[in-house]
Amino acid sequence: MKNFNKFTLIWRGTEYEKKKLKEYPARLEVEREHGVRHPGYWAGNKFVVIPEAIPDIIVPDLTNCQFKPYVSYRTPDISQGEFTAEDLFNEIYSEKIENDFKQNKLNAEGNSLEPSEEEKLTCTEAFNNARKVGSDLFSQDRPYPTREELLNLD
Amino acid sequence: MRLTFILQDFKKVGELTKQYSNLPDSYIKRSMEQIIYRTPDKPNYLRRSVGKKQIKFTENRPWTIQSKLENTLFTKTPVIYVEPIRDWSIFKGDRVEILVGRDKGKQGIVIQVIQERNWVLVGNLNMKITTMKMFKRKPSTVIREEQPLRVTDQVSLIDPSDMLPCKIEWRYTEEGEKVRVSLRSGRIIPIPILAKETYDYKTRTSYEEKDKDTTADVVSKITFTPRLCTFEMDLMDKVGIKEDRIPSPVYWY
Amino acid sequence: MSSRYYPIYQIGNPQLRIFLPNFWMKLVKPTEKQPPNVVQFKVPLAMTNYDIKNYLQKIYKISVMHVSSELEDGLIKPVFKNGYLVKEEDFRRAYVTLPRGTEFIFPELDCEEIKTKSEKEKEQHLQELEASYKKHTQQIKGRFGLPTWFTI
Amino acid sequence: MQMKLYIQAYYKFNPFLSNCIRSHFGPLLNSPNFASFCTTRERFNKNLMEFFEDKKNWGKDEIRSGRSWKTDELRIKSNEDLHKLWYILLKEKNMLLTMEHFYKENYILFPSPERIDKVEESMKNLETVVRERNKAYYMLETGEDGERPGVMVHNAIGLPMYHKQEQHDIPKYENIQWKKNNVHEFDYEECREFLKLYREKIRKEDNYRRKKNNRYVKGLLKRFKNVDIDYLKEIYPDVNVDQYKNHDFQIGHWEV
Repeated sequence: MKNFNKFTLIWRGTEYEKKKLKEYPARLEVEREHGVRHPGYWAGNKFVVIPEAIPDIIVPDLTNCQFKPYVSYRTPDISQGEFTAEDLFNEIYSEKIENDFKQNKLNAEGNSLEPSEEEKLTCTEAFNNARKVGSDLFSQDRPYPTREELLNLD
Repeated sequence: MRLTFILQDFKKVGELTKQYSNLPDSYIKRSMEQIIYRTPDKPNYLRRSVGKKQIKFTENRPWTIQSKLENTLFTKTPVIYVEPIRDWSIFKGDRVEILVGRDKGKQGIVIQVIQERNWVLVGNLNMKITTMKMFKRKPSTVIREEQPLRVTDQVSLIDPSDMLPCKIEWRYTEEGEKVRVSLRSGRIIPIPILAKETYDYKTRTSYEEKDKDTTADVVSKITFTPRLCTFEMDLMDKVGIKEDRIPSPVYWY
Repeated sequence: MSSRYYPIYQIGNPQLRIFLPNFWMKLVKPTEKQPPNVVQFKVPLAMTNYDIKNYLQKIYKISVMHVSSELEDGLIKPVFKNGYLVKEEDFRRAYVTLPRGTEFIFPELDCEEIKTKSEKEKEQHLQELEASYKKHTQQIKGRFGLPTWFTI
Repeated sequence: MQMKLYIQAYYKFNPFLSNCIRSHFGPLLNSPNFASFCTTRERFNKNLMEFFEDKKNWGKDEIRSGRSWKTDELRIKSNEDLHKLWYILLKEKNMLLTMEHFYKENYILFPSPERIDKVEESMKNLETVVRERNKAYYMLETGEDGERPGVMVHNAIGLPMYHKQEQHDIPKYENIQWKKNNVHEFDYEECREFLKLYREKIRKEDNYRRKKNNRYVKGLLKRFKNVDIDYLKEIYPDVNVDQYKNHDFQIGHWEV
């Protein structure tokens, strides 16, 4: 099988083989990526652990929980659209803005004269509040290049 | 019931078989293709795989062991010509007349639909008889099995008004429903209840809930109220963890 | 604890917290003899010893004294006889020691019962067939070829 | 109550004195408050046995179960509920994987393996719902989607590649090590010949597929008399169906 040659080597074998490997260090540079993320850093030969970098799981209390892994077929069909930023805006800001407009409490720029706590939030504050949690970050699945992208290589 | 489906590719599993089996798509795909090696999902690899990806569809369903035995790694899959049909019109439980073969002119009820090959099995008709020979002083037995019939030209639907075979057409009612109508008498041929039957239940309401199933009341309960916070922020508030440290800015590249 | 991206640590950054861990763990029968308070697991390659300890302690509420783990290659075996070789996926084997005095006995399946169960059913079916065949032959003694309903 | 706390604390720091304590305060320790520090054999077996299925289901040919959770059903649920459901699904997945391995070692077929796919599907759906909610917050407040970014770049050979970006504490122009390892530029004149051949390969594959479709349509027209030709054109837009429709050697045995 062709693909079998692709697998990389690791440090193993008899002493004679190890000596041979030392003569050709180019092969040793090849390493496997296991995806391990060590909680700390290397200071010379010593590994220093950072307690903040050790992932801490937050587990809920599962006693008296009615959820189970599967869903019964008896459930009626439920249709619910995607939750977007527009929905969130309508839920939180729209009522207050309407009230302010009726009572003439809006600026020339459209900002309210008596802002609520949510309206006072700046862009960076909101971003920092979200990142304060220190959680891991979601990412998009790696898209495979389309046929057109592969053909128009310039 | 989903009636709008297109069998675009002769390699794909039909929509009706998926509906009957109630299995997730990923499982059907996983059990069908016998892949030996797949390149890892990393940027330095192109997406390639070694193994068998097509199978020959027969009466045995593709996720069963029988179909795996038929399609071993080193058997060649022949090219099978399947006529593409825009709207599937014969379902399980339909009364049908056979137009060809030994049982020509007889009427029966459809037991099974094999959509991948445009086939239909009619109950107790078009049977093949095979004898299992004597083995170790055990008595020999006779087995009767239904043989498949092609939907397009070997079988035809029956008009309920005069119980004779007819040609049909898909039309819309005034309420916007899609129905089968016989061309001769113009009568609607209703879709039988058996067509909605699946492997797990006859009808939805008659399904027996298992030990690990969440009940319908719990699933359909609405508990979400939008707040100005992310998923993690909300949980931090609920659990009662407080954090004041702000992460320092970073460069993404 | 998850295969998603961890933000990098700089001084003064908050604690790394994970809400939806997506690593799996398999409890495996030990290949060699071991003390009764040691349990073996198969885990994905990206898991560290800290992760394994936290995972068991918080999700399954098992008190863990020590964890050690090692990488193991997947089996290399031919696809068919004298065929090309194929390698299974690599994994990490974890040895978890429970506190002293505790034991975990790995449960065992009665394989013979399960295997004989299907055979028994087959035998029963055949026996019934044989009985009916005997009855049939006795009924039509001396007049083979005639149908069964042709009797008094 | 004070006595209990004292014993708890004592026991916590000296786990190996358990025998002495048990002889004095045996009945106290068996009360439910002490469950977390209890070291009886039963306690640990119970928790580790969560990795295995219920013993009444062992050796069955088939274990029936419901369907997976859909996204629409998960969108109704609050964050707390989703958090709880995730851990239930995770435990179920671990259990199924251990049981699969367990059966495999005993040379017995694993009953109803589609359960693994069901659980994985519902976990995937749950993740999408959480991502939607997070995205809504970030887009409203900051105008960005708060996830890990990624870009389509060109390889050193010249092939397109999706690069998942990473966090760094120094800017890009200062980071020499990163530049060495990640090359997102390519010299066109050096790669010209490779790219030419690569394009040829893709077009050859396309050509092969087109020819295969052509052959298949020919076969269909030969075998079946009443093929829906408009539908055939829809499915195979590359194939010139009219060309093969009334061809001489395509006509079958039926009477025209």
